[in-house]
This record gives sequence, structure tokens and C-alpha cells, in this order.
Amino acid sequence: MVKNTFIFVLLVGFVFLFFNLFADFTGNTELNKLAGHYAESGHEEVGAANLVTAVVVTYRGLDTLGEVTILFLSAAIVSFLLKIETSSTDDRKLRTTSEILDTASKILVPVIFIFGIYVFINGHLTPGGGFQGGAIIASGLVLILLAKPLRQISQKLISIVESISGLSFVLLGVAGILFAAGFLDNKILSLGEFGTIFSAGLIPIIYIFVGLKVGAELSSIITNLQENQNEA
Amino acid sequence: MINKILFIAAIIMLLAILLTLYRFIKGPSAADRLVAFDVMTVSSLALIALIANFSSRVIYIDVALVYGLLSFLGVIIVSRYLERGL
Amino acid sequence: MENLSLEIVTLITGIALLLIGIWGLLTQKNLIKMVIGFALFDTGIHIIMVSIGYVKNRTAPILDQAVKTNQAAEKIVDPVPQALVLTAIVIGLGITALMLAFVLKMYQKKKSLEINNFNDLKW
Amino acid sequence: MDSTIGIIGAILTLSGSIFIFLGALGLVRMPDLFNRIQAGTKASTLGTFLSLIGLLIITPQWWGKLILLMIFILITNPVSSHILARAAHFIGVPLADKTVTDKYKEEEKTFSIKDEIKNDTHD
Amino acid sequence: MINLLIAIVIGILILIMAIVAIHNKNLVVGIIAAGAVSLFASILYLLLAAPDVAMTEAAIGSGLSTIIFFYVLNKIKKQNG
Amino acid sequence: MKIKNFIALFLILIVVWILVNNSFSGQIIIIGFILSAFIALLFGTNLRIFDELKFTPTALGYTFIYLLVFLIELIKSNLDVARRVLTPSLPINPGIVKTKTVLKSKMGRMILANSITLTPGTLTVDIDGDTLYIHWIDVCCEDIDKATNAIVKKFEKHLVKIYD
Repeated sequence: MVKNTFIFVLLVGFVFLFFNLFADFTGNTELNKLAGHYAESGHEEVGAANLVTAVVVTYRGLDTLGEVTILFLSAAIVSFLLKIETSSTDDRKLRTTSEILDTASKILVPVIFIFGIYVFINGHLTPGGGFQGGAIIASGLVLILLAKPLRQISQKLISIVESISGLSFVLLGVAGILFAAGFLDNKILSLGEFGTIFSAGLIPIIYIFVGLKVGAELSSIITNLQENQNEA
Repeated sequence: MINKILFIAAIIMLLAILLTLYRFIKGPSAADRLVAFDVMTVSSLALIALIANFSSRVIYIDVALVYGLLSFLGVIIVSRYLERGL
Repeated sequence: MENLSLEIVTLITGIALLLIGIWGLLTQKNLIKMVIGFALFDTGIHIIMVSIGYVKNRTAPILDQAVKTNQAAEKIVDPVPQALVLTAIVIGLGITALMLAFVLKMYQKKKSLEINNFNDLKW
Repeated sequence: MDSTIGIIGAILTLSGSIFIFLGALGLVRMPDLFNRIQAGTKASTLGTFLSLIGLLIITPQWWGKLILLMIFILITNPVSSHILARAAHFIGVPLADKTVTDKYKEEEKTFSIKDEIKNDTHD
Repeated sequence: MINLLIAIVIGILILIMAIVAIHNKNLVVGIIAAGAVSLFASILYLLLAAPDVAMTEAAIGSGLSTIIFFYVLNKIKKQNG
Repeated sequence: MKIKNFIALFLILIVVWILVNNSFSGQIIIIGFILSAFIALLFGTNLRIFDELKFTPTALGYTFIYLLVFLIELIKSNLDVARRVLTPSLPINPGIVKTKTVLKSKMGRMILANSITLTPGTLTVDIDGDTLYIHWIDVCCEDIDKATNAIVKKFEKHLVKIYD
């Protein structure tokens, strides 16, 4: 009873807090200074049509590196926590997969993969980028696992892809210091013609590596949580 | 004229989504709720395409593509869990 | 009613979702329910952040035929909150997976998902 | 902009939305799960399909993505409703009283797993 | 105008779904409702002119966040009996 | 038979790539060729589902006829189900019946089952070899042959020309 009252008081307190915070918020009518700068000169400085990509990859590239690292750490801790467990593959009685799902997954998985690659190669032109593309590729892996639940996905392959793409991401960032203005600067390659697929300098290449890394990390989380993973 | 008809279409779709919400709240078993979820995702896909038309940006269709390609995964995952196949 | 605009509506939705998430975290006894509450809380914060970055009657910060480069500053919304939320969503998935792995470990220890059974540190 | 072709497209979209509404109505009215799948998912799939055709007529320069969207819907939706119906029959969701025949029941290959769905709360 | 209407309806929908997700005793229903919340949140992001965020939310919320919950439930059920 | 599977998957992927990019420019097509070939090599090594597919012109013609038949059935049966939903007394007569198909190819069976599922009124509940269990909203006949004639035959007679 005391606890319920406490929770109620806490929630009312939060409502009050938010009301005070947002009481005079009536919506923006123009951009602030930073966003205005990005909007005006982003396409000249970075060459990306998608300004969100410009912010994620170059203006705040270091943040992105940190976030990819957090994701890597959480994937590593998940695999570490579930490593000791012994699993017995043989005594699982699963309901057989429907033949339709099996056939459909064989067509849809390559389509999902090529769509994911489209999303992260075109990250500088259309919505999308490494994070979305990685999630879509991991969803393709989920579809494989749904059609064949007993299938083993090689952890070694996933970790190799992850290490190589992570290393390349950092190396490209360092190359930005050496050959251009700073860490993760994209002007190593020429900016190209605005709005075409080969433009915005290094952004598509960086996003390919980010996409592969995020996809490998999410896949590693999924395969670690999967029931029958006997080689850790 | 075209926009007015499309507005009416969007309002009818919203009504349909609210109707499926009734089934979602009431639906006796988890499987019934899953059917409601499926209908909701399909209807909201049409809604996203309409929003893209109202904003006249072709790039919004990309979101609908992700929705259309991946939203069936959720239904399949829950079904496979219910029938002990995961 | 006349000052009801899109970003106000979404802001209210976000705050209410956040409060529902906190309510779930505080009142539920089941560990997995608490994780669900945390996920709702996360979504609420993301909605709040995106709606703060919205600018009235403007469109997405992507330049193409619809938005020319020279008039970008008058036509687009703030890209910075979107960039922050974009990565935060993916990290939210990682955090959820981490929490669920801990839930699994706790279940192996006590064979229970009830929060009241985990009272080893209570004094 | 009020060309005749555009109005035809808008009317197609409107009829698609009416099909979606009928599907939702069927979802509410039908007595058991299989009939709900019949009325709900199928009608809303056709409704979405018609809406997309209407939008394709209104804005023909978006042809590629809209056609791809239609193909995706036509492949993925029947698969998901088939898997759902299969799972529902397996876990023993009751059929309506009006049901005439069930030829599938006798021949369904069942494992000896007991149905634990009803007490699924783990507490 | 129509955007505002859609936002109001979708917002109410999200809140009802969230309450169902917390309040329902069945865990499976809770997880489905949480997935529905994230799918509808992506429509809100689209209305707020953030297609990148909407795409991320749709990609994550459709399959990945659901499957990690169900894998964990599966493991718990297996150790149970 | 492997090369046929590779080509079919490659064609599907390149069509998806062009449609999703919504343009025919040179750069996009070159990148699409490389990516499609790569993914088709990756997945096409043990792919057996396109073995029975025919690449002849008649098969192509029948594909179009099939699509036409399918669309007409789709709209006709949708109107039928809409009528049932709107009638206050809800005139349904549901049941699960058993039907047979002569198709041997997995791909053909999937297309058949998806077509049956997409036409409202019929829903494929399970598929086991050449037996299809179908939930039917208005059962007229429980006999296998009659049910097969009523549901499966109209799609099957065109699909046989494309597969097998």
C-alpha cells in the first residue's frame, strides 16, 4: 500500500516535471544556428544529399565510433554471459517447418540481403545507411533461422567480418587525419557530382563497413541467444 | 479534388486500424491478437504510401519497402514460438 | 485547440509513453515485463527527441528534386536530433539484449522470474 | 492537376481503403480465428494492393518502388497468414460451431508436447 | 491538417497498445503489443519528417526485437520442464 | 542444373535492384550486376528450387495468362467475401477440406498455395507432399475430387505449363 502510494506520487512528480519543462514549448518555426549551418553548407562541405548521414558520418563521426563500440561491447557481454552453458542439441523436438516457408525463405533471403546492401550503399542519397542496412541484413539471418531452426551459423565467420570491418572503419578514420583535414574526414576521395551514387567522397565506403559491422554484431547477439549453439 | 479523395481514403484507413484495435484488445487468445497485428501492419503500409503522396517525397516509400519486406517476420516468429518450432 | 500542432501531439504521446514505461518498470513483478517497460520508455524518449527537432511545415533533411540545395535552409527540419536518435535505437536493441541475457542468468540461479525472490542484497 | 487519370487513381485508392475497412469489419465480426484470417488479412491485402495501384496512376514517376512494394506484399503476406493458420490449428484454437468438416485434424502429425499456451505467464 | 489527424489517432493507438503491453498478464501478448508500439512509432517519425529514424525503427521493431524476447522465453521454458 | 538456378536468382536480384533504384543509369546497372552476381554466387550453390522452371516463350506467355486469371479470381472472390461480411446474418459455412495437386516442383507448389491463400474464401492450412489442406469459408462438397476441381484446378492448369 505504501509502495503503491509512493509510485503514484513519483509518477505525478514526473508529470509535473515534464509539464514545467515543456510548458512553453510551442514548436519551432526556424532552425537553430548549428542546424542552419549544416543545412546551408552541408552539401558543399560533405557532398551528401542526406544531411542526417552527413551528421552521423562526418560531423559527429566520433560519436558513431563510440556507439558502434557500445554495440560491440553489449554483443560481447551477451556472448560471454551465455558461453558457459552446455546445450544438448539432440533432444529438441521441433515442429517441422512448412514447405512454403522453406521455399519462400530461399527466395526472400537474397532479396532481403540485396535490399540491405541498397540501403547502406545509398545512405548518402536516400534514407538509410549503415545502421538500418545492418539491421535489415540481420533480419535476413533471422529468416534463415526461422526456416531452419536447427541450422548452425558459424560464429567464426561473423567475428571475422566484424573485426575486419571494424578495423577498416578505424583505419579510414585515421586516413582522414593523414590525407585530409581530420578524423573521419571524407574528402580523401573527390566529392564527385552531387546526387549520384559515386559522390560524397568516402561516405559510401565508410557506411559499407558500418553496415557490415552492425549486421555482424546484431547477428552475433541473435545466434548467441539461439537455443542450440554448442560451439561458443 | 484528388487530394480530397485521398484524405477521405486516409480517414477510412484510420477507422479500419481503430476497428482492428478492438480485436487486439478483446481477442480471446494470443493468436487472435496476432491476426489483428497482421491486419494492422498491412493497413498502415497503405497509410505510409498515402503519407508519402501527401508530402510528395519519393524517399518516404523506402520506409514502406522496409515495412513490407520485414513486417511479416514478427508474425512468423510468434507463430513459430506458439507451435514450438523456434 | 488552435495551438494544437503536430509536434505538440507527438510530444504529449512521447511523454505519456515514457510515463507508462516508468509505471511498468515500477509496478510489474515479472522481470521480462520490466524489460518490456524499459523498451517502451526508450521509445518514448526517442519520440520526444525527434519532435523537439521538428520545425513547422517543413520536410525531411534529404536534398533531391523536391528540395533544392540553395533553398535547403528554409525547407528542412533539424537533422541533429534525428542523427542522435538513429544510433540510439540500434543501441537500445543491444541494451535490451543485454538485459535479457541478465534475466536468463538470474533465472538459472533462482528458477524464478519474480522480482521479490531476488532479495539477496536486501537489508 | 485535376486530370481525369488522376481522379481515376484517387478513386482506386478510395476503393482500396474501403476494402481495408471491410477487412477490419470482417476481423471484428467473424466467429473464429480461421474465418478472421480469411476476411481480415486477405481483404486488407487486396485493399493495400488497390491503393498502391491508385498511387501508381497518380504519380507514375514512382513506378519502380511502388511495383516492388506490390510484389513484396504479394509474396510475404500469404506466407505469414499460412504459417499463422498452421500454428493456430496445431495449438488447438477452437473452430466455430458452424464448422462443417475438419479433414485436417485426423491426419495432423503431432508430437507429444502438451499445450502450455494457456498458462504462459511464468510466475 | 490530415497529418495532425493521423498523428492524433496513431498517438492514441500507441498509448493503448502500451497499456495493453504492460497490463496484460500473458507475456506473449505483451511482446506482440510492444512490437506494435514500435511499428506505429515509425509512422509518427515519418510524420515528423524523419524517414531515417522511421526506417531504423521499422527494421529493428519488426523482427529483431521480437526474436530476442522469444529466444529468451524459449530458453526459460526449456529449463522449466 | 546449377547454372539455371544461378541465372534465375541473378535475374530476380537484378530486377529487384533496378526497381528499387527506380532508374536505368549506367553506374547503377554496373553496381547491380556486380552485387547480384556476388549474392547469387553466395546463395545459389545449393539452391534447388528453380530446377523445374522453363525458360521457353510459351512458359512466359502462360505466366501472363496466369497473372490475369489470378487477378480476376482475386477481385471476384473479394467481392464475395465482402458480401458475406456485410450481410447481417453472416452466411458462412466453413470447414477444412483435403485436396490434391499434380505439381511436383516446390516453387510451383509455393505459388499455388500462395494464390489459394490470397484469394479470400480459401486458406492453405498445411501442405504435405501433394496434399493440400484448405480452410474453405463456404464448403460445398467434402469429397477430395470435387474440392480439388473447385479450388485447385483453375490455378493449376496454367501453372503446369510453367513448371514441370
